[in-house]
Amino acid sequence: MTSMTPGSTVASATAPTRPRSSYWSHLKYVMSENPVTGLAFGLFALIILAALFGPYLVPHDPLATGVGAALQPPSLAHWFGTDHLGRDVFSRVVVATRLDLLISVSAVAISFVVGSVIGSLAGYFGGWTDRITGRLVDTIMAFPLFVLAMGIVAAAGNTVENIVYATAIINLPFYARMARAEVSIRRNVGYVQAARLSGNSELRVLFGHIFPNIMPPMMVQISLNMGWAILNAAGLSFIGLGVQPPSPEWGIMVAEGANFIISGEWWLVIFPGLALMLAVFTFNLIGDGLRDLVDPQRRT
Amino acid sequence: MTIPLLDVQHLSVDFATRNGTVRAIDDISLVVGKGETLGIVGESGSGKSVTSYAVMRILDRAGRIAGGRITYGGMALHKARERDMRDIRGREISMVFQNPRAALNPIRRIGQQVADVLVQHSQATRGNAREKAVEMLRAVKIRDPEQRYDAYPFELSGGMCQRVVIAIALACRPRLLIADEPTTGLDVTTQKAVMDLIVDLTREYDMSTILITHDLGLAAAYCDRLVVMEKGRIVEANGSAELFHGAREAYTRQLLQATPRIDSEVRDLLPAALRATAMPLPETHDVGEPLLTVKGLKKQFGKPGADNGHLAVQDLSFTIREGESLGLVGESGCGKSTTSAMVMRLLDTTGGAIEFLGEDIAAIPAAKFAAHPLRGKLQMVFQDPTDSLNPRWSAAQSIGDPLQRLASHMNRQQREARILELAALVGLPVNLLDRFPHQLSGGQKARVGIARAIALDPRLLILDEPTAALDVSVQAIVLNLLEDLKHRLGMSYLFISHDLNVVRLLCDRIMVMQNGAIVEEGNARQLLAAPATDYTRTLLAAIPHPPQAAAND
Amino acid sequence: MSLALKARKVGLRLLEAIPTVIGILVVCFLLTRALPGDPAAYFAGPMADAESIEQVRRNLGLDQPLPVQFVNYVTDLLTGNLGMAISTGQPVVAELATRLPASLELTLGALLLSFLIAVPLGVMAATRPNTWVDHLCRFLVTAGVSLPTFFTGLALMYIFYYLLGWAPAPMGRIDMMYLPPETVTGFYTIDTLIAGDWETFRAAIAQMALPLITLALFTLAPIARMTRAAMLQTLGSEFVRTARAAGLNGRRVLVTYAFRNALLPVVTTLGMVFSFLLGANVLVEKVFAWPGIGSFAVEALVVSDYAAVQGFVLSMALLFVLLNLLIDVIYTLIDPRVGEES
Amino acid sequence: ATSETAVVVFGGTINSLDIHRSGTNRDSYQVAINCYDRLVTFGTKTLDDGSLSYDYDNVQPELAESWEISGDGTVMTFFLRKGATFWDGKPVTAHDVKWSFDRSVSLGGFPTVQMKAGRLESPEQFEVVDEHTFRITLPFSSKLALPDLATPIPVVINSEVARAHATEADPWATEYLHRNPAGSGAYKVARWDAGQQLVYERNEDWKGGALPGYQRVILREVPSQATRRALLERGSITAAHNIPNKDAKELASRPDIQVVSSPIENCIYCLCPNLDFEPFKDKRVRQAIAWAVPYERIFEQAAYGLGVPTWGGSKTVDDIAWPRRSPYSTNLDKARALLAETGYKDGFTVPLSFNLSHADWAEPAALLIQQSLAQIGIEVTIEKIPGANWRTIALVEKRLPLHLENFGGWLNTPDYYFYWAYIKGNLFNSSNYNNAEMAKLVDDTLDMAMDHPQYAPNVKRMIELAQEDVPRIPLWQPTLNVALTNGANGYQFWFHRQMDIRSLKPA
Ligand SMILES: Nc1ncnc2c1ncn2[C@@H]1O[C@H](COP(=O)(O)OP(=O)(O)OP(=O)(O)O)[C@@H](O)[C@H]1O
Ligand SMILES: Nc1ncnc2c1ncn2[C@@H]1O[C@H](COP(=O)(O)OP(=O)(O)OP(=O)(O)O)[C@@H](O)[C@H]1O
Ligand SMILES: [Mg+2]
Ligand SMILES: [Mg+2]
Ligand code: NI
Repeated sequence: MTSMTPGSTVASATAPTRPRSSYWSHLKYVMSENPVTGLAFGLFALIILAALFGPYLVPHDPLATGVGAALQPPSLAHWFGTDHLGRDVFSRVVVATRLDLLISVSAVAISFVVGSVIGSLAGYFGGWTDRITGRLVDTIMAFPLFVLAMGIVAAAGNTVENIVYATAIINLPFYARMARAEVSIRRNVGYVQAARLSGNSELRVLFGHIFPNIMPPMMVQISLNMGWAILNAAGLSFIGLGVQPPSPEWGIMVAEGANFIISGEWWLVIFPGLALMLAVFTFNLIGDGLRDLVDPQRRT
Repeated sequence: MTIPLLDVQHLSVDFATRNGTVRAIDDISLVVGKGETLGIVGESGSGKSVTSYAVMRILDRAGRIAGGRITYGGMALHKARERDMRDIRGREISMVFQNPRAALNPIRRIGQQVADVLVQHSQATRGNAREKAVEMLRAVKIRDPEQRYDAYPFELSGGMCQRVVIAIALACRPRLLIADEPTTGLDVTTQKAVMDLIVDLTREYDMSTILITHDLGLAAAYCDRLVVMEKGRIVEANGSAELFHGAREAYTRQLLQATPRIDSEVRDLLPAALRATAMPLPETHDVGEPLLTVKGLKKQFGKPGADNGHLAVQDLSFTIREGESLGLVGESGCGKSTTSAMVMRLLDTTGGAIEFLGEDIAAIPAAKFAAHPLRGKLQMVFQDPTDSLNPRWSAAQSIGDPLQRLASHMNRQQREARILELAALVGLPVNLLDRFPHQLSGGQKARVGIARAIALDPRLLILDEPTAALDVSVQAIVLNLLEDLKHRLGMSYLFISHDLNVVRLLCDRIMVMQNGAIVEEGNARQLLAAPATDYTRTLLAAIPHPPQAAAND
Repeated sequence: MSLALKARKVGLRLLEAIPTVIGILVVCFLLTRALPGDPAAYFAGPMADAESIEQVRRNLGLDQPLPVQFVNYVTDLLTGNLGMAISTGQPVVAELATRLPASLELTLGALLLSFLIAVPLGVMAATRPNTWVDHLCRFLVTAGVSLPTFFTGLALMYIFYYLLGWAPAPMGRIDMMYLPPETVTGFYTIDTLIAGDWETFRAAIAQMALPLITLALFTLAPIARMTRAAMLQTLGSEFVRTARAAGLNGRRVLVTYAFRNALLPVVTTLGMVFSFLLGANVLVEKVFAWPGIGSFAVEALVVSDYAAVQGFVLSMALLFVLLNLLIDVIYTLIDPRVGEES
Repeated sequence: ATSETAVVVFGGTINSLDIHRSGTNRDSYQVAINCYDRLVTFGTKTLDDGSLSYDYDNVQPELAESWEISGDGTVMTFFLRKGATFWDGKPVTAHDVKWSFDRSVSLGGFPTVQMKAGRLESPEQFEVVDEHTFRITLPFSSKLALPDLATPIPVVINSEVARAHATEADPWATEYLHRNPAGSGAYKVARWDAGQQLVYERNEDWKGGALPGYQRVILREVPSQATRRALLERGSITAAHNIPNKDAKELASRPDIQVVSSPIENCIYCLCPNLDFEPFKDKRVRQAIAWAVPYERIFEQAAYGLGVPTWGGSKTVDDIAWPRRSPYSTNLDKARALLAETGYKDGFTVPLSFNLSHADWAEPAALLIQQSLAQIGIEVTIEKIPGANWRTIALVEKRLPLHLENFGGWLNTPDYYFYWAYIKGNLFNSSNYNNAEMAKLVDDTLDMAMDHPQYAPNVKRMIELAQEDVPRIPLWQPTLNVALTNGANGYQFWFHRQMDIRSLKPA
C-alpha cells in the first residue's frame, strides 16, 4: 500500500536521537533566567557540600568543650567565637548542616509521600475516600501547626525522630490538599481517559499518569516546607523540646544563643542564625527553580 | 474607498523569548476603509491576533513593535503615548475576543462592565450610566436588559456573554471594531446569530470591521476584503469573491481547498501534490455484521432518582456494523460525548445495553473494564490532541502505553518495532518520537493520538471531534489519514462532531442528536440533501457558505 | 443570586465542621493522655508522698479508666465546663476569656499589618515581573520568613527597647502605669477607644508594636507570594485584556478588574496564614511576656495540664471553624459564583 | 517603679493564692509569706558578704508574742499577740490558728507532708486554750517542730471569712481562698491577673513586724530570661528574682544594680547514680565517677563561679557542717584505677538525664561530665526530660540510671537532708540508696535535739557513709540570685527561695 500523507515515508532505520544534553542546558537556563533562582541554586549546592563534607573539614570537634576559653568573641583562632562551654561555634555551625538537612529532608519526604498519596487517592476516587481523608486532614489543620508539633513531641519525647515525625504530620495536610486539588482537576482530562483506554488500571492511571504531572506545583510546596521544617525545629528548641544536647543544630543554637543577645555575646546567635536564615532562604527561593526544572513544558 | 480609517504600513512585531527575539509579524501592510469589513484569515500562529494587539497597543510585556507605522484617522498609533491610547481604545477602536466567558470579569455585574466603559469615555455620568448600559444591552438583543444588568457572567450562556462583550466593545460607538475569532467555541447556531448581530450593528453604526478568523467560509460570508496571513506575513489580499474565485497564491489555494464544503469529497481537501500520491478510495465498501448494538442507553448525572431528573442521554439505540462509519452530530451539550464515553466504557450507564462483539459490556463497571479482553478492541481518538497526551510522556511512550498494558505477549523489541510501524502508518516522522507533546505541532499530536488508538488493532474507533482543535489544512490531512486507516485496517467508526460538513466526508450514516435523544437518522447524503426535521435544517443553515467556487483545479 | 442557596451552603459548611470538631476532641484527649509524666505527681507538689499523689489523682479524676475520663470530659464540655487549669489555678473558661482576646488582638493585628504591607508588595511585584523590583520584593519577604520569630522578636527588643529605648518595656499588654481598660471586646486597643482613653490607647499600641512587627514579618512572605501569583494570573487573563482593550484606565483595570479577582485566592490562604501566626504566637508571646493563649498552652503542655491543653486546643479548633466560615462568607461576598454551581 | 511602688519580675507563674490547695506551685508560696502571718518566724542574720539571710537558729515571734515548751518538749503553748487583726479588722484568735492548722493537716498533699515533718499530724494535736492561747501537743519531742511552724505552710487564715465561704463539698473553702486571701499579713492582694501579674497593697495595720517599705508591689511574670535581663539593665523594674548565675556574675559589677547571691542552705546540686542499675550497684563504680567529675570546670562554666564548692575536702569528718566539701576531686587516674577493680574496666554506656527546667545549669554540667567520663571509658548519652515527666520518672518511679538532681531541705539540719535524700523510699532518694545503718541513724537523729550528745556523732557517721557510698555526688552548693535596681535594698534570703517583699526598701 502506498503512503498517503506527507512525512509518512517509512521510518528510516536510524534510531531516534534523544535530546540528551537538554537537562543540563535546562538547568543552566532555569538558573540564569532569574538571578535570585541562580543564587538559590548556588547556595543550595553550598549547603549540600557542608552537609556532606562539613564534619571532615571543620577545625575543631563540634562537641568538644574547652577547645578555647569560654565566650570568646570571633577571632582568627575561632572564626565565629566560642560558646559558654568553650566550644568552637564555627565548627558547630558547619556540622549542624547535616542534622538540619536531615531533619528537614526526611520530614518533608515523609509528609510528601504520605500526604500526596492520601490526597491523590481522595482526589481521584472522591466519595467516601475523599470525605474521610478530608475530615482527617481538616482535623490536623484545625490545630495551630506549631502547637500540634509541640504536643506530639511533648507526648512522644524529644528525639530527632519524633521531631521529624511531628514536622511530617503537621505538613501532611498541605500535600494532601494540594494533591487532592491537582489530581481532581486532572481526573478526567484527555490523557487520563486515554490512559484508561490503554488498559491502565485505576491505580496505574493515578500514579503513573496523573501523579508525575502534579509534581511542579508540589515542588514549590516542598521547598517552602523544607525551610519551614527547620524553623519548626528551632521553635521546638526554644521551648525546650528540640534535639538533645550536645548535637549541634542551628535551631537549638539560636534558641540558646538568643539568651545571650542582651548580655552582648552576639556571635552565639548571629552565626547559627545566619546559617539558619540562609538555609531557609535558599529553600524558599529554590522552589520556583525546582518547579521549572521538573516541568517539561518549560523545556524547549 | 476614500481615506483609509486604519493604515498599517510595514508593521513588524518582535517577541523576546528564552531563545532570543522572535519576529511574529514581519513587514505587513493593510488598510481598512470607512464602513468596510476586512477579514484576516490564516492558520493558527500566523500572526492574526498579534496584528490586532499591535494596532490596539496591548501587546504582552515581551512584545514590541519593531518597525512600521500604524495610522488611525491621521494619528500615529505606533508611537502614541499610553494615555492617548487609552482614549483611542474603546472609543475609537474596540475589540471582541474569542472565548467570551473568559473575556468578562467573572465577579462584576455585566451591566457594570458595560457602564465602566461608558463612564471611562465620558459617554455617561455615574447618574445615567445604568440607563445607558441597559440601552446598550438592549441593542445587542439581550432580553430583559433591566434585570440582566445585575447578572454575573456565569449566569449567562456563551452566546449571551458574547453579546455582552460586543456591547462593551460597541458602547462608545467606536469607528473600528476588531473581532478576533468572535465565534470560536460557540455553537454553530449561536455562531450565526452572533455574526449576524455584529454585521447588523456595525452597519447601523456605520463602523468598519476587522474580522479575524481561521474559518475561510466564515470570512468569505461576512467580509468585503480578505487578507491571508502565513507565518507573520501577508501572502495575499483581495476582495472576498475575487479571492475565492481566483486565488493567486498556492497557500491561499491550499487553504481554500482544505475548507470542507457541502459538496467536497475527503480527497478534495488535500493539496494537489498529496492528492496525487494518495491511495485511491474504493467506490463502495462492504458493510458486515453488526459490531456494536446499543439499546435504550440512558445516562443521568447526579444522584439516581433525584427529582430534577435531567437525562443527559435518554433511550438511545443504534447499531454500527463491521466496516461502517456512523456520524453523530448535534449542538454542544446534547450528549454526544456522554454517549461516546459510555460506549467506550469510561462512564457507567444509567440504563440500557451495549452489545459489542456479542457481549453486553454495559454490565461491566467502567472501573473494571481496563482489564477486560475487549478493552483493546474498543478505542478512541480525542477531541483535543494536546489535552489527550500526557505532558510528561514522549510520543513513543504515549503510543507504547497500550501495548505495554494490553499486549503482554510483546517484548521490548517487538514493542519498539510496533511503535515504529504505527508511526509510519500515521505518518509521524520517526525523529519526533522522542519529543514531548509541547514540542509537537497540532497535527503531529493528532497523529500520536491516532497511532495510540490503533495500536491494538481495535475493531471500533470512536472519534470525538478529532479535528475540532486543528487548522483546516491539518484537519484535511487528518481526515484523510482516518479515511485511509479505515479502509486499510477495516475498522468501524463512530464519528462525533457538530460540523455536518465534516461528518459527511467520513460517514456512511448520520444520526442527529438533540437534548440526549436521536431526532433523525439516515444515509449521509440523503439526510443532508433532504433533512426531515427542522432541527437538522437549522444546523445546516448555520453553516457559513463560502462563495460556490471551484477551487479544485 | 439566591440568598437561600448561600445560606444553605454556609449551613452545610457548619455541618461539615462537626466531624472535624469531634475528631479534634478525640485527638486532643488522646494527645493529652499520651503526654509523659504524671500530672498527679507533679501537682501533689514537692515532697508529696505516694498517698497524697493518689489523693491528687482522685481529685483530678485521673484514677478512672480512659473511656470514662473521655465521657466525663465530653459531658463537662457540653455543660460549658472546660475544667480547671491546674497550672494556672483558673477555670479554663476564665483563662480563655482573658487570654484569647490577647492572642487574637496580636494575631489579627499582625495579619492586618502584614496584609497591608504584603498585598501592595505583591501587586507591585506582579505588575513588574522579573524586574529588580520583583526580585527585591521576593528577597525581602523571604528574608522575613527565614528567621525564627523568637529570634526576630528578641533582636527587635534588643534594638528598640534595650539599645534605643524607643519601645516600652516588654512586659505584657500594657504598661504598668496604666490600668487596663474596661473589658468590652477584650481587645485593649478597641476597648480604650470605646472608653475614649487616648493615652491608654497609645500605650497599648506601643506595647503591641514590637510583637506585631515580629509576627507580621513572618507572614509577609506567604501573602505577598500568593498576591503576586494571583495578580500575575489575573493580569494575564482575558477579561483584563478586554478591559484594557475597552480603554479603561490603569487604576480601574488594576483594582476593579485584576485585583478584586486576585483577592479571592489570597483570602483563601488567610486561614493557613492564621494558623502559622498562632504557632508563631506561642514563641513571640514568650519573648514579650504577652499573656496570650499560646504561652498558656506551652506551659500547660510542659506540665501535662490536661484540662488546659484540651481547652486550648478546643478553642483553637472552634476558632478555626469560625475563621474558615468567615473566610467563606467573605469569599461569598466578593465572589458571586459561590453557591451557584452544584 | 517609684519609691512607693516596686516592680518585681520573675520567670514563673502564680497559680493560686492558697498554699494549702493541691496543685499550688512553688512560685505561689510567696503569697503565703507576704499576705499571711505564721505563729513564728525566723530572725535575720547578716552574712559575710553583707547580705541578709534568715537565721535558722533564731526563731522569732510573728503572730505569737511568746511561747512555752514543756520540759519533755511535747507541749508547745503559744500566746497570741493582742491587737493583731485580719485585714477585715477581725482580731486574730486561737480559733483561727486551730482552724488553719486543722486545715493544713487535713487537706492532704504537700501541706500535710510538710506539717508532718514537724510531727504535726492531726487536728487532735491542736487545742484552743483561750482566745489568745493556742496549744500544740506532739507525740514526742522533736527539734523540727518549732522551725516547721516558721515555714510557709502553717499560715493563719481568717477562719470566719473562710467558713462563710465553705460548702459541704468544700469544707476548707479551698475555692474561695484560692482566689481571695484572708490573712493578717503585711500585704493584701490588690489584683491578681493570673498569668500576668500580682499586685500587692500594703496592709497599714500589720502587727507581725516593721511596716514594709513599699506601698505597692507589682509582681510581673516575664517568662523570657533575656527579657528580664533587658528590663533590669534598663532600670524598668525594681528587682528581678532568681536570675541566672551568668547574669548575676556580669551584672554584679554594674554600679546601678545590686546583685545578691546567697548560697541556698541545705541544698546541693548532685550527680546521682541509681543503685538499682547494674554498674552502680558497685560502690567503686560510683566512687570512680566521683573522681572523674570535672568539678572545677563545672563550677566555672555551669555555675559561673557562683556558689559554694563541695569537692576537694578531707576524708575525715571533723564537724557536722552541711553542705560540705566531699573528699572527691577530679583525678582521672584514681577513677580509672577504681574502675579497673570492677567488672567495668572497659567502661559501659549510660544515659545521663536532667530536668528540662534546670537546663541552665544541668545542661553544661551534663556535657562536661559526659566528656570527662568518656575519658575513663564510660560513654554517656544525654537526655533532657520535661518537667512533668521528670517528677514521675526521676523521683516517684526513680528509674533514671544517672541524673542530675538538686534537693534542698527547708529545715536546715543535715539529718533532715539525709532523711529525704538517703532513705529508701523517700521522694528525693532518686538513687534508690538503701543502707540499714543510714536508715537507723536518721531514724534516731531526726527528732533529736541538736545539743543532744549523740547528735553530732550520728550526723558525722551519716556524712561518712554518704561520702563512702556516694549515692549522690555533690557538685556544688548553688546560690539564689536576686538583682535590685534603682537603689532598692533590704532583700533577705529565705530557705523557701521566694521573694519576701516585706523587707524590701526603696532608696
Ligand atoms: N507573548 C508571546 N511571546 C512570544 N511569542 C508570541 C507571543 N505571543 C504571540 N507570539 C507568537 O506570535 C505568533 C503569532 O501569534 P498569534 O497569536 O497572532 O497567532 P494567531 O494567528 O492569532 O493564531 P490563532 O489562530 O491560534 O489565534 C505565534 O507564532 C506566536 O508564537
Ligand atoms: N460529569 C457530568 N456531570 C453532570 N453533568 C454532565 C457531566 N458531563 C456532562 N454533563 C451534562 O450532560 C450533557 C451532555 O454533555 P456532553 O458533554 O455529552 O455534550 P456534547 O454533546 O459532547 O457537547 P460538546 O459538543 O460541547 O462537546 C450536558 O448538558 C452536560 O452539562
Ligand atoms: Mg489568535
Ligand atoms: Mg463533547
Ligand atoms: Ni468510506
